[in-house]
Amino acid sequence: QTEGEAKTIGVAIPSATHGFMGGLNWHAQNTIDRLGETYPNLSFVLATAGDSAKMVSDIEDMMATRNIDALVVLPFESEPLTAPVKSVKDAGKFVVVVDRGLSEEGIEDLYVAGDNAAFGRVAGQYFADNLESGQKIVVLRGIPTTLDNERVEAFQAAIEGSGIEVLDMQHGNWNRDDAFNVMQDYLAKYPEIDAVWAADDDMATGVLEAIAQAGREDEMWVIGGAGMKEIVQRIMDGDPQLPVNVTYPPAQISAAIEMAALNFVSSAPMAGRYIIGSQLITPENAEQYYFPDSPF
Amino acid sequence: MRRIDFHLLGPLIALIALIIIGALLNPAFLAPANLSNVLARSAFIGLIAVGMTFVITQGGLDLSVGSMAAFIAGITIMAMNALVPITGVNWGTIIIGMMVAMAGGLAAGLFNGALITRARIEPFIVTLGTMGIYRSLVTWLSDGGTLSLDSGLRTLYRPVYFSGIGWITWPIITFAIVAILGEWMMRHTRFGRHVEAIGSNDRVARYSAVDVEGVRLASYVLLGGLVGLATILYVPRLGSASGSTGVLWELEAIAAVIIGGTMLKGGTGRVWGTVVGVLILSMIDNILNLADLVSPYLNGAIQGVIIVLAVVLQREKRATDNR
Amino acid sequence: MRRIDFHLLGPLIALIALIIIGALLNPAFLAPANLSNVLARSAFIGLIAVGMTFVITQGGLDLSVGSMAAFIAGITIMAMNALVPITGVNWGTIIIGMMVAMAGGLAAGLFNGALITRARIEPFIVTLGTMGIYRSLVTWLSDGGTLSLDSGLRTLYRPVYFSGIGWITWPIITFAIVAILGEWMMRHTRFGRHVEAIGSNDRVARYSAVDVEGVRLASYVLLGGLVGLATILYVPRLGSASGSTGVLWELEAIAAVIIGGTMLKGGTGRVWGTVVGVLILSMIDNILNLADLVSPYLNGAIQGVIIVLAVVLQREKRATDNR
Amino acid sequence: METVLELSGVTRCFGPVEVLHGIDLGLRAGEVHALIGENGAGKSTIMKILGGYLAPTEGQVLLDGSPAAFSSGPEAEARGVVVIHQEFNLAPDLTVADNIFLGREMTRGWRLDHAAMRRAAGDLLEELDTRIDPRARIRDLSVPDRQMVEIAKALSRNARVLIMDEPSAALTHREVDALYAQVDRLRAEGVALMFCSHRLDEVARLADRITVLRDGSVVSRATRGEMTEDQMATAMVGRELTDFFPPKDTLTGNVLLEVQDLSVPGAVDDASLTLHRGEVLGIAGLVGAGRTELAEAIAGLRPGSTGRMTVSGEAVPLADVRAAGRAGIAYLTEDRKEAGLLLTKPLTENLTLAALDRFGFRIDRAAEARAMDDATREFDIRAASPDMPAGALSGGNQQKLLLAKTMLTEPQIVLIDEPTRGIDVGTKRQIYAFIRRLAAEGHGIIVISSELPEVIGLADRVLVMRQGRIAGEVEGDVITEEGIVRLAMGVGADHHDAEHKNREPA
Ligand SMILES: Nc1ncnc2c1ncn2[C@@H]1O[C@H](COP(=O)(O)OP(=O)(O)OP(=O)(O)O)[C@@H](O)[C@H]1O
Ligand SMILES: Nc1ncnc2c1ncn2[C@@H]1O[C@H](COP(=O)(O)OP(=O)(O)OP(=O)(O)O)[C@@H](O)[C@H]1O
Ligand SMILES: [Mg+2]
Ligand SMILES: [Mg+2]
Repeated sequence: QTEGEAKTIGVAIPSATHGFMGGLNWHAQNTIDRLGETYPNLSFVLATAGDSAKMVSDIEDMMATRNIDALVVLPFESEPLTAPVKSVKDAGKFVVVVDRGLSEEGIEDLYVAGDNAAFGRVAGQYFADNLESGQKIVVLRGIPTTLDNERVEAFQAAIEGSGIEVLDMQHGNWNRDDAFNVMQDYLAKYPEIDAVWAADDDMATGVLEAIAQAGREDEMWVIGGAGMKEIVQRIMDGDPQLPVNVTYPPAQISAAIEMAALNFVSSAPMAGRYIIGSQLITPENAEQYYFPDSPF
Repeated sequence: MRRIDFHLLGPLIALIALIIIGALLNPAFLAPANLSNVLARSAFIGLIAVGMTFVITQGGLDLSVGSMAAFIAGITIMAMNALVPITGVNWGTIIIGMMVAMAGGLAAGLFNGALITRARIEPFIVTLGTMGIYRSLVTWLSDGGTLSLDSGLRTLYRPVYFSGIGWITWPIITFAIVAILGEWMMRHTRFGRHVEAIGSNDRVARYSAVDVEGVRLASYVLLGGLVGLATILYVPRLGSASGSTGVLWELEAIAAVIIGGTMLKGGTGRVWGTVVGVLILSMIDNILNLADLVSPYLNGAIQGVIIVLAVVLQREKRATDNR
Repeated sequence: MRRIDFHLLGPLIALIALIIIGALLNPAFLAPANLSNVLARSAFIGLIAVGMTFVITQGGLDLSVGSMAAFIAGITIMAMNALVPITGVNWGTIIIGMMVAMAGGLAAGLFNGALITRARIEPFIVTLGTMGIYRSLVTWLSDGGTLSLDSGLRTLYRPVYFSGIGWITWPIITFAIVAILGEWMMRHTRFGRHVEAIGSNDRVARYSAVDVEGVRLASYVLLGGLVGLATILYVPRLGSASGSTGVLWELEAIAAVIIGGTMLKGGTGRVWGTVVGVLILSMIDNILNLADLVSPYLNGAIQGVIIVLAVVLQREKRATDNR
Repeated sequence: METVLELSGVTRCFGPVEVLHGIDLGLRAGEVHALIGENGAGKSTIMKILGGYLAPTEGQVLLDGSPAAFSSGPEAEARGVVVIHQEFNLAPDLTVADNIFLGREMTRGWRLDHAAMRRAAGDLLEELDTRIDPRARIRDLSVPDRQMVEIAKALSRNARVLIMDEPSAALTHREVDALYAQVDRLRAEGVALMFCSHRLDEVARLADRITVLRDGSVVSRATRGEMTEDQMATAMVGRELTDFFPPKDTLTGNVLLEVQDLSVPGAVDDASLTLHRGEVLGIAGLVGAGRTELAEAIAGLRPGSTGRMTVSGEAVPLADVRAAGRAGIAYLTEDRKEAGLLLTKPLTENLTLAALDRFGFRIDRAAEARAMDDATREFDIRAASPDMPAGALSGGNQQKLLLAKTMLTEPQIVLIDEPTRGIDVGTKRQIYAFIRRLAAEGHGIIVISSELPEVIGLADRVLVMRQGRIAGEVEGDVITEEGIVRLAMGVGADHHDAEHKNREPA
């Protein structure tokens, strides 16, 4: 560990409006606390934003008033954040982009991301492998965003040709209550449903509750996503209603922040793209995805 | 009477029209299971909207109810989880949790009300402020994630949301009782009368020996208590609370009140209009999910159009009102 | 005059206190670069809030401004993108885009205003409806994603947000001009007088041969036009629009108006109070970024407390008002 | 007789202005005390102090001889001191019965006893000889009806001391008689009464004791029979008043306004009238006869009105205020609080509101201030400052401001509903003279008044309305009280309605 000069790292992420982002926020804060202790010469600025405009403002503030040396950003949306992040880069700062790519290649020094297409594809593959042609599924989508589109498109591509019938796709907004309502209505509308892709474990929680209420637990299984600890637990326990899950680790932000820190405290220059693929969590491997301390 | 009926017909007609449309679009709409779902879901907003009717009628407003509900759900869950090791998994613990929820609601209502009546700050600002405060607190308590109820307690507590008398579940029963009591309070008690008088002209009320500040405060406390009650029914449903619980409930509750024929500027409260407004709002959602529409992206637009149309029916009356 | 000054001091003192706190927390706060950022950012909400002041003063309300801005940004971007192949990447295209934004804003304002004044529906309901409609439409137009401006045009258009006269960028200049014009209109023109008269008692205004419906309509159109103008400045900043653009701007704009001393029930409009309110709101965000506070989860709570405190200072006046 | 409520050395300031200077005054049980004085003399202020609504700046209020520490009106009311305010104090969204019992609702257990309250309200209104439905909403009532509700509300309080601030200003003679009967009854029951009025005949008829106020000081006191009406007027104004009504030296010109078959649904049926230049046309009738509706319809304020109307031969569209305004028609409302003035706005803004287009695109503040000065002088508006809110003016001065506001639009045709409501005798004379002068200048004037002497003294021609129709016309020397009342009550008409049965023409 070098006794380096003082550096400031700015971290801009979306605020904790749903489970996954909550987990991400938790990991970000945890990592910052940990690194702050390990490397006293590093200081961190964490800002959370509820929309793109606020995130751009946060980045402007970090530049104008906190004099940051590096920026770790999970863009709220790709397009609007591209130019502001580019100007941070142009000012000679070290830039790490997390999860959602910018709309222009090659701005960031370091790219750490989950793979949204893989997230949809892995889930879709499981459906294609485990359902007969003609079996029926329903889908709950997230908040209408580009990444939701990517996931759903990949999912649809993966089940293409399997003969699985998608009965309906509505937005559950990555929210338990909304997903509960939508699933109740699906159950009222469709007498026959064989499986549900809830695309997110928060939504899966609501979906399971609605299915339990209708007493149709034996009829269908549910695939969520992102590996929430309660869900992983149930997979470990071999719950037939929750055969598998697809990872989309909120801890990717930790990796990103750590790498930004290492850029200053170690001599090795950090660069490149780190794509954390989406894995299928099965009862067999579930234990390694179980983090009981995380709030997510 | 003759006049009032006519005025109330507006939203009622809209509700009936919605029910007919729903039934035509999908026969499953009228199945008891679906009706039970829709009514039970309406109960949270419904309870809150009944309280909101009093607050709006006296000339106030409360934007904090959604985050207040999230916050109360959070502390209720935390309280029950903390109690489990001591009192064990039993109804005693749940009842203490319920008491925490009620007490929390009443206290939060009192806090809003006291700032508004004692410190004399505009209700819009006070409750905008407390909205941010409660929302932040619950996010902070849950560390940005979700607060989940102990699973043993959950199993025990679940029937409070899901059971009842046949398909008429407890939330539906509670909502019905509160709505009837609310309507009765508004029409037939001194409190209701004073609420209307204050909203109509607070100086007149003050000159008539009405305890204006007291009644105002009481309306916020009542609303807070009903938020607490709504939380008691909400927690057993999913057993969790997070920063995204109850987002925009305030807007939905206020919209229900106004669709029901209560004026935003106060003076006349129609609790049963509010009930109709709540049902209209939750039926729209239900029907949009049951029907196959062009694009789910457009749900919000259809919702908007229906809300406006539901109120257009009230317009005629007001046009003639306008001397 | 003596009375007005005293009343306005409240938010002004709060603003000055915030500036002092900001400067103490971090000397960079007062650097031109930071002030330029904060002021330029305030411009969007600021322009909208100036229009909102007129709407609220006449006794109305507009909840749709945020989604209206998103929708107008969407169609502006689509129009410009569609034009690029025909007219090319040049200022002509951008000016046509600006005209689309203005026309869109005026039309959207006219639509709200017409529903409110001609069809006589409560402004709360009309604009709640159109809020849902515009939000849905922009989500639908962008297919759930983001509408992005052609990158050539973006480069050309960017200086409209980022350049200006030194650190005083165009948004700041526009906001300043609109604020001064707005204050002037409210104080010194017939329109402003009529707006205040209608808000304080619309029957008196009608009996005084004021064109009540016309003025009301005009206030919504004015607000729509200012939303269009805000969009013209917003598009070069982010070069995109999506379903999450402008979320909660309405609440922020209304809050700024009320913090500035305009009453929600109408009757007295203080455009320059609104400007102070807007600045208070955006400085709070800025200051929260200046220093490391307990937890970003609690930002909302701090914001809430400051908003309430800023208004507490106005309280004294109202307390004495209340004989 | 014992003194129940008393002011001793009371002064009152509003800001730097002292409006009452050392008032001593006592109300005795079983006695009617009249307080008279010019507009702005301080009558309402005294009554508010007596009723606990305002605190004296100096001096004391004594109840039964000991200092009464009322800190609010309701507190005073609990001690039996009840005030009927000059401005209405009714919640517009509540019903008549709700308002009468507001704050003192009758209950059965927890439940409001609607039936009992309705019955009690009905009885009170019956005693007052009105036909107001206890279930009607205040916002749907006419101004006089609201005043009657206000009186009923006060009567329901079983007061020891009843203070009435111009209770009769908004009433027609029919209700006034009912009011007098109540006053006589209460006096007999030993209630201490105080009222103020600008109708001096009423003062002479009712008062056992008179206190005359001028500029915030008591200038003279008298007991029943000690003062004639002329002496009262002289004491109030401080100089002799002669020739109450100016001569009707009218030279009637050509037709200015012609109205044919004007109907307002539910209020006016097929009314036709013509108004000539230089003419003062009176419209008389009982409360609810539809006079206000007719005038409002002519001024374009009643949507849904049908018929034809021409001004100087040019057709004017109905139900269009602005068109009527452009044709030179101006209407001065009887409902000055709800429809006339913006009570929270400064006097100047009120004055110029209807005529703003004459002050330029950028409102010329200096010109506005000049207009305010002129109006203050011409209409003798007594105000501490042109920046004070209109609601802080005394009632009569509000009326003068309203008149000034209407005249600022320079109308050709002026419809005045209750021109002198709440105006003192001195100013009344000025207003009558002003109306005659307008007529002489070639304007056409329509005066609606519930004070018959006013109609008789002022009008060249009087239309009498009854139940929404024009029942007849009296002209020239035939304009007498009896002639008007006969038509107004439908005496001689075939059907017998309530009014006819209940009372004979005065
Ligand atoms: N709230 C107030 N603020 C300032 N001045 C006031 C206020 N209330 C009354 N005044 C002033 O006090 C004086 C006395 O008013 P008051 O209402 O007592 O007159 P009044 O004798 O009742 O007249 P009127 O016959 O016109 O009703 C007036 O000059 C009035 O402008
Ligand atoms: N806003 C209103 N809504 C419904 N009815 C009304 C309204 N205003 C008045 N009325 C009713 O219309 C009828 C005519 O009332 P109006 O006030 O015109 O009588 P008026 O002859 O002008 O008497 P006055 O001026 O003394 O009240 C009455 O029955 C009255 O109660
Ligand atoms: Mg008076
Ligand atoms: Mg009348």
